Amino acid sequence: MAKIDIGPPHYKDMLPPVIKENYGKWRYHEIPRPGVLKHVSENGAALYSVRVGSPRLISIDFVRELCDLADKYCDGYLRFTSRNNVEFLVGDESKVEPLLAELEEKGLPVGGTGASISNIVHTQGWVHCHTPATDASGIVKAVMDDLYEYFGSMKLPARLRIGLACCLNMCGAAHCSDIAIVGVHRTPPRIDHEKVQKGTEIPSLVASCPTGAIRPNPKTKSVVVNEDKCMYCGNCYTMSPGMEILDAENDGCAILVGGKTSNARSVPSFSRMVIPFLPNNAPRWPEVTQAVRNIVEVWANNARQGERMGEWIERIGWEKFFDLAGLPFSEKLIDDYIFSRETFRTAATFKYSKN
Amino acid sequence: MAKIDIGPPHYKDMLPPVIKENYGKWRYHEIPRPGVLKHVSENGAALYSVRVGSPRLISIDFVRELCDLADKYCDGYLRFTSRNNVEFLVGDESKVEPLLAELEEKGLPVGGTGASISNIVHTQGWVHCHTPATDASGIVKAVMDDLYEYFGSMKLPARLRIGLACCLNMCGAAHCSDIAIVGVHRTPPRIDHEKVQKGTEIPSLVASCPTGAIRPNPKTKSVVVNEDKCMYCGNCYTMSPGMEILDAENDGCAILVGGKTSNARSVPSFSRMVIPFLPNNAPRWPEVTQAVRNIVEVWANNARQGERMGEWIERIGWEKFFDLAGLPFSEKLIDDYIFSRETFRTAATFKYSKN
Amino acid sequence: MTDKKTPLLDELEKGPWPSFVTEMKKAAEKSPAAADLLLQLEKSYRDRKGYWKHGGIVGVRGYGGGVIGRYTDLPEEFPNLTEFHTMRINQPAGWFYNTDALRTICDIWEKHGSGLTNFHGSTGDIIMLGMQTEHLQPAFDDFSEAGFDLGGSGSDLRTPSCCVGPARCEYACYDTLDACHNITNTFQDEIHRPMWPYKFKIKFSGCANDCTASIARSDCSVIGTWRDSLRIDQDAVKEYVANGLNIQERVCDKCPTSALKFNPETKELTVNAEDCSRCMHCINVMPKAIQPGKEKGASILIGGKSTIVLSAFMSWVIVPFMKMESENDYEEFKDLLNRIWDWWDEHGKTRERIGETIYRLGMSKFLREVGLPAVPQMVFRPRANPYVFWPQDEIKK
Amino acid sequence: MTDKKTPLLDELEKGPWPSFVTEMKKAAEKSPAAADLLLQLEKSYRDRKGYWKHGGIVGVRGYGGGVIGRYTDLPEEFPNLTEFHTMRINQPAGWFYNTDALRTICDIWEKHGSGLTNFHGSTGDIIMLGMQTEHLQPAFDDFSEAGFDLGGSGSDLRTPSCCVGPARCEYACYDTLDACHNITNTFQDEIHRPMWPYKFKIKFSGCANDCTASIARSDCSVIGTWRDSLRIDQDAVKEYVANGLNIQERVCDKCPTSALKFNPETKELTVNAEDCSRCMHCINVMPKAIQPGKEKGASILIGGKSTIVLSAFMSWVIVPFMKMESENDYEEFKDLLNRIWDWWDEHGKTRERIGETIYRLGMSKFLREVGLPAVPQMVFRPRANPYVFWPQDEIKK
Ligand code: SRM
Ligand code: SRM
Ligand code: SRM
Ligand code: SRM
Ligand code: SF4
Ligand code: SF4
Ligand code: SF4
Ligand code: SF4
Ligand code: SF4
Ligand code: SF4
Ligand code: SF4
Ligand code: SF4
Repeated sequence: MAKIDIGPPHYKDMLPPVIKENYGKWRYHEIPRPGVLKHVSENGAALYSVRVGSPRLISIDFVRELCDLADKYCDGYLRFTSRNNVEFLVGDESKVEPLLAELEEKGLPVGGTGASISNIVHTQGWVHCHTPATDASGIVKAVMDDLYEYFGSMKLPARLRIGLACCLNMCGAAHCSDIAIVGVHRTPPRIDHEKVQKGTEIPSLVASCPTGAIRPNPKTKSVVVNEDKCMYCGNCYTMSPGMEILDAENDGCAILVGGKTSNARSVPSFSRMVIPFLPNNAPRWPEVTQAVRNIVEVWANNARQGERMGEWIERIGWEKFFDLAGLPFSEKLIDDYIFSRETFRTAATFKYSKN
Repeated sequence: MAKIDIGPPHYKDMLPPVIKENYGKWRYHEIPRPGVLKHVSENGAALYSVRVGSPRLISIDFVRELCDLADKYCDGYLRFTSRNNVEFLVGDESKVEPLLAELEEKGLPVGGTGASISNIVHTQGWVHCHTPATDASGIVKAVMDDLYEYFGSMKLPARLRIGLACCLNMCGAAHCSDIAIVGVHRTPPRIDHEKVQKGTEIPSLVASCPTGAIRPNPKTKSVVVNEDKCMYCGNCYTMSPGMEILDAENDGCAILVGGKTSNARSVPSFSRMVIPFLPNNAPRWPEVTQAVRNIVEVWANNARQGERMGEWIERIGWEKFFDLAGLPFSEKLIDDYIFSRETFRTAATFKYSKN
Repeated sequence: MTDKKTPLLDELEKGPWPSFVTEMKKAAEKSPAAADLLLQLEKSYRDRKGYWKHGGIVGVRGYGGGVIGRYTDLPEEFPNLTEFHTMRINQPAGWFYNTDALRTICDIWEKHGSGLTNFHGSTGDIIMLGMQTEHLQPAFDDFSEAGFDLGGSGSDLRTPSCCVGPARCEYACYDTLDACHNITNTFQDEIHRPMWPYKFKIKFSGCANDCTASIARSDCSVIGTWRDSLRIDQDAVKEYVANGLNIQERVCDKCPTSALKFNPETKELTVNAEDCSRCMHCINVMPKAIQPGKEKGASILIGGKSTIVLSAFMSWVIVPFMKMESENDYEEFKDLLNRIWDWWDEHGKTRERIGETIYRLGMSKFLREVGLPAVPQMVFRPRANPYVFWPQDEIKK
Repeated sequence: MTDKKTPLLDELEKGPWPSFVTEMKKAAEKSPAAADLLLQLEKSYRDRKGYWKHGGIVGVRGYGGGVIGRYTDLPEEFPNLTEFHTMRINQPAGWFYNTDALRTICDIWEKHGSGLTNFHGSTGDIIMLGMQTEHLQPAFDDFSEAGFDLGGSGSDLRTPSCCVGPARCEYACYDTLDACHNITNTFQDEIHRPMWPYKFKIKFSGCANDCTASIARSDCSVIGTWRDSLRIDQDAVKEYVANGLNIQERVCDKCPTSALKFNPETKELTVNAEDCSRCMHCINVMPKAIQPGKEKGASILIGGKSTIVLSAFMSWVIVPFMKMESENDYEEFKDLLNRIWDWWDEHGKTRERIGETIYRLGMSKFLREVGLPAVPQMVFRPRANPYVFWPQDEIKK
């Protein structure tokens, strides 16, 4: 029998020589061009990291192609980033240009460093999950195509991080992103009593509903949903296959903006909803790409150098943001859940809106 | 039968001539000396308001005395402020000095303007209420005696507003004060079943408990309290005389700081607890007066000009405040109620404390 | 009476701040009840607890509130406190008085009560502190005769109050006294006959300095503001400069919206009106040079209250700007209040303040049902969760 | 197989960003399952909904998690998707690979699965996307043989992950890779056998830039910091000045604690270390001139998670500073984790994340019972309500 609990391979076996030698000794870095990081160590050694965009959902042929490149330019080592980009770790400066040339030839985009848009952290969507309100890879492809110029350049006010999650489970952890694209349902679950009766523990199902919309129905040995109380979170469906929440007609995406996780300057912050719903116009989600581009450009045109999306909006005020972005405001954007109170404007100070 | 629903007397009948003539026409004001406001109108008229501290709990003789003064110096008009000070409204500049002289003679303090400590907004306490955890007028007298120099001068960084409430009902609305002194109970209610059975609607009593600590006991036709869940708010006592909450041994005061209600510069903010308990050492509450003085002086010595208590603390950080004020921190000061989450430090940035 | 010993309270006659004990002693000279109060209080000081019985409902004819019943726990020891109720008298707007009115109050109170009073209670009323049940009606009759009426208590509209406003303040953006008086008179029934889930308080402040602390102390805060630009008098600016004010540091750097630019060469101060959030700071520092704009009115906020039960709430914006000049404007405000009260009456639980009801049921429901358009001024920031209740008539079936 | 039509997906082969559709087509060349996946996805694109059945529990011997069961809703139309599970493979710390390892993974996956994969999943694992039940055990055996193990799934410790740290980053305040590897290995049982109320995630970031977004994405965030003063190299400062950096504006003015002073005369930059909150901003802008301090370690934060159920939480500080250098330091951290897990195990409800349990029961209870001293660093600000649960042994009886 195979060995169990051996844990992951030791990272030391995965480090190229230049890193082994300079581990913990890096002194500073520069970004000689978008997508290329130059790290210089205490003893003068330099490492060039070439960052390459990846669709994340990839074939093993793609991985093998990456290996070929790493063998050729990087002594057979590479890494992936926390945003699913590939990083070629080049110890020999003379190999940087040839690598870049070959990447260009292969159509692999180099970028994602500094004041750019990096890869979109995302999830499974229709490709592999059972609860999605939208697809993941498709929107990501459409949005990255549209914003491509900002991946390979560093002309934005600051880094911009987009996250996508295909349902409220939020596997993309998009809730603290500069821009979050979140799949949302908009209709209450339709109950398949047979399925509920079969495998579901009714008390757990009832308890799973954050708003208390689900009550047991001892007669049917199933449950009933108070539709007025339901906010379509889908948590009941996660608990039971009988709580069918997918609704092709009404599922789609919400857009939230202004989150961040770094502690630099300002404390980490949540993204906040600015568009409650856009339709799932597959295959290219034009409403979503257009909305995202609009937000990016309004920010790019108005923020100060070094100002993240949320920092800019907090400085000018959300009411001003809606004006500048030309986005309609509605009561859907006002919180009505547990921590709503902290969002209410408990002050007589605000800016007026044009519309 | 007497007329009902006539409403209050018309304010116009209560205005001195100088105000009637310049109503809505005031152009600017100065504070020629602490406790004296000079308002100048568009057409050059000037009104001198002389602000006088009052114990608020007063006899009709005191009121008559005020009337005598108003007749003598103010054409028979005066007003009270939103903090229960008296304001003599002097239209004739030449009467200001004589009025001040007579006030001094009578031992009536003039002050409370600008960067001073004004009168303490407070409540009934042992004098007239049924739920107090502390007295009101007594602490106010002790604290104002102690801080007297700051009433009649304007040498603080900014105005400082103290509020006092003798129980969590918070009739002093102290929750947004620079310094709040709040009467707190510390023991669960002792149930007098007879009283509960008599006049109390059990379901309302059960519903009144914010933490769900009260359960009906159908056997006794009364209730039981889960003491672990009780946080001694006293709301059940407000609902029913059978839920005796007064506890001479353990009642006392908590101190909260940093609130404000004005919108100037920063938005209004809640006061926050920095001392969970001080004993009711009547008649002069030395622990309370000393704690308040310490906080005032730490602020006075460290804040910038124009900086309210809370603005100063938010700038330096609460962790720094505890250091500077030499106050111990404990888990009692960490919120564990509904909106606790917004108080948790969801950031890796903070200052270290000395202790 | 007063020669009974009160050693603890006597301590509180020392010190420079005027003493309530001295006041109580003055009252005790004339009123046996006040004398007993002094002794009961001394006992409280000794024992460190209050000696008042729980609650008690008393009142005057035609009214559901306005009187707080109070009975001593120790009637044998303090027989004159057996009944010791307070009566809330609605103050004139802005707490202005002529001495005739005040003397009349004193005379009535000398006749019917303890001679002790609060000028004023925390909500704003004149508090007539301590009277017997049998005096309630005659005292009220006398007050009414003198032109005074009761304030609120119980689950009703509480006595509204307002800042000194245009009577003496150059910042007032609307006539707080007139608004307060007008609205108080319209809602006499609501003040005098409790009929709601809980109490409801209104406070009127003429500008964002909020001198009535309305945002913390009232369910509905009416706070003056303006729609156009604040006005700057450049000559007066130069005068402040000449007098040594560091405008950049004390004014511009503290403007929360960075809306002010000071040119140290020309000594001109300019404002970007679109950015200004009308916080009042610059005006406060330079009242001679800066004034509110000309198009004045008020912001309406809802939900303020203190700690019990769900925690303290501050009011939040529900109408960014409402004119407050004519009777018509007041009507608009009253109409809004009526819609809010109806909604609260229908949905509020017993002893649930309006802010708590809205919090529980959600702003979106409140706004839709009360007929207020949602605007971003209502929130500091939009929701962080995606839990939208989608109106099911907006979806495809 | 691949000549079946996918007109909608084909649209996603256009445009400059590398296409996942192209990747799927590549896989479809060799794998009938991948080919069916393409077609089912095309159908999803047409119908705008997913076609996967709900859940399904599958696994490999000796493990309680690591595999996500997945079955198509349309087995007749897409027979090769009848079983299409994913396997989570624990990545090496920092996501570093040598090509041998990667090629081995590819080979195993070619043999046992769809040939489709995610490098990496959102938690950090390598996701082997799509395999039949019968291949699970053999695939695992091959991975194990090659030195790879499963990651977490279900109510267990999820695969920890870490930033690139000292391997390539000059900011790292502790060895994120070593810590991650060490702790992952210690908690193999916790990762592989679900036994808690719900999932638990740990992420290691070497400094407050938090490049793993740990504060949003993990129940426990370990974020590098220092105790002494950041270090400034004045020569390098002058170089930045010479190169045109406006230090006052871009660095000092944006320091959240105003801890930096720049002297434009001497071109010296100084820090008030006591005020600095170690946010990293100044270091980020001037990495050649400013470095973290020497006394390094990490802050420990708890409670991060996304939206479901009580709203998203970010982690908050529970230990301001912990050394992270030696095995002893790691032990201290692991001991803390064990205490936290025990407490959560005892008090947590099913499907309640640790942050939600603490929120429900209160920080004071949590701190007392887990044995952590309360310090002001744990909160942005103290409580605004006076609702203290007073330990009844501290009161007078
Ligand atoms: C490679 C990677 C770590 C890893 O282990 O994989 C990484 C690497 C670096 N980060 Fe990062 N960060 C990485 C994800 C992140 C994340 C997480 C994320 O994006 O989900 C964050 C938090 C984002 C947020 O706040 O929402 C992050 C916030 C930062 C910051 C703070 C930026 C800010 O001002 O808010 C810096 C500092 C800076 O760039 O000035 C930083 C700086 C850096 C530096 C300069 C550190 C260094 O000296 O080597 C590295 C190059 C940055 C660059 O790309 O310009 N890194 N960095 C991650 C690359 C992701 C990618 O492919 O794009
Ligand atoms: C008389 C009174 C209104 C009334 O109708 O009774 C009043 C009158 C004035 N207030 Fe006020 N305020 C009065 C209570 C308040 C309150 C409410 C309170 O204290 O409970 C506040 C909110 C306090 C808070 O934020 O917690 C208040 C916050 C202000 C501010 C904002 C201060 C700030 O920077 O935060 C100003 C502006 C200033 O003084 O610079 C102001 C300014 C003024 C001015 C200068 C307005 C004017 O031009 O006439 C008046 C003289 C102020 C002074 O005393 O120096 N008034 N003022 C109240 C006097 C109370 C007292 O006896 O002390
Ligand atoms: C007299 C006064 C205190 C004072 O000394 O000034 C007062 C006295 C009492 N208040 Fe109050 N409240 C008084 C202003 C307030 C305020 C402040 C304000 O209005 O600005 C508050 C906080 C603001 C608010 O409304 O939230 C306040 C919040 C309460 C509460 C808690 C209500 C809540 O929703 O949290 C109660 C409890 C209740 O209503 O059952 C309460 C109840 C009481 C009762 C009736 C006691 C009771 O439990 O039934 C007190 C009667 C004392 C007595 O025997 O004389 N009182 N009460 C104030 C009214 C005077 C007036 O009419 O002018
Ligand atoms: C594969 C992955 C998405 C991806 O494409 O990368 C994923 C996929 C699923 N997640 Fe997730 N989660 C993944 C990272 C996350 C993250 C992000 C993270 O870890 O940084 C989150 C948000 C952070 C957090 O933990 O709060 C996340 C929050 C959830 C939740 C909500 C948990 C909660 O407490 O709110 C669920 C629902 C549940 O657990 O029942 C969930 C459940 C699921 C399930 C198992 C579906 C379900 O309801 O049972 C998904 C399986 C999809 C499939 O069939 O392939 N997934 N999940 C990620 C794991 C890959 C890996 O191991 O590396
Ligand atoms: S976000 Fe929802 S739909 Fe998407 S992978 Fe996670 S659980 Fe599945
Ligand atoms: S979708 Fe969410 S809110 Fe609606 S019934 Fe299910 S669990 Fe409850
Ligand atoms: S705060 Fe409490 S004790 Fe004091 S007057 Fe109000 S209800 Fe009575
Ligand atoms: S004092 Fe408050 S918490 Fe305690 S039982 Fe009474 S209502 Fe509940
Ligand atoms: S609130 Fe404004 S208008 Fe009213 S008194 Fe205060 S400063 Fe003047
Ligand atoms: S009123 Fe306030 S926001 Fe407006 S310009 Fe003056 S200081 Fe700035
Ligand atoms: S978190 Fe800090 S140490 Fe880790 S990679 Fe990012 S910048 Fe470097
Ligand atoms: S690390 Fe952040 S807080 Fe510290 S000095 Fe630099 S910018 Fe200021």
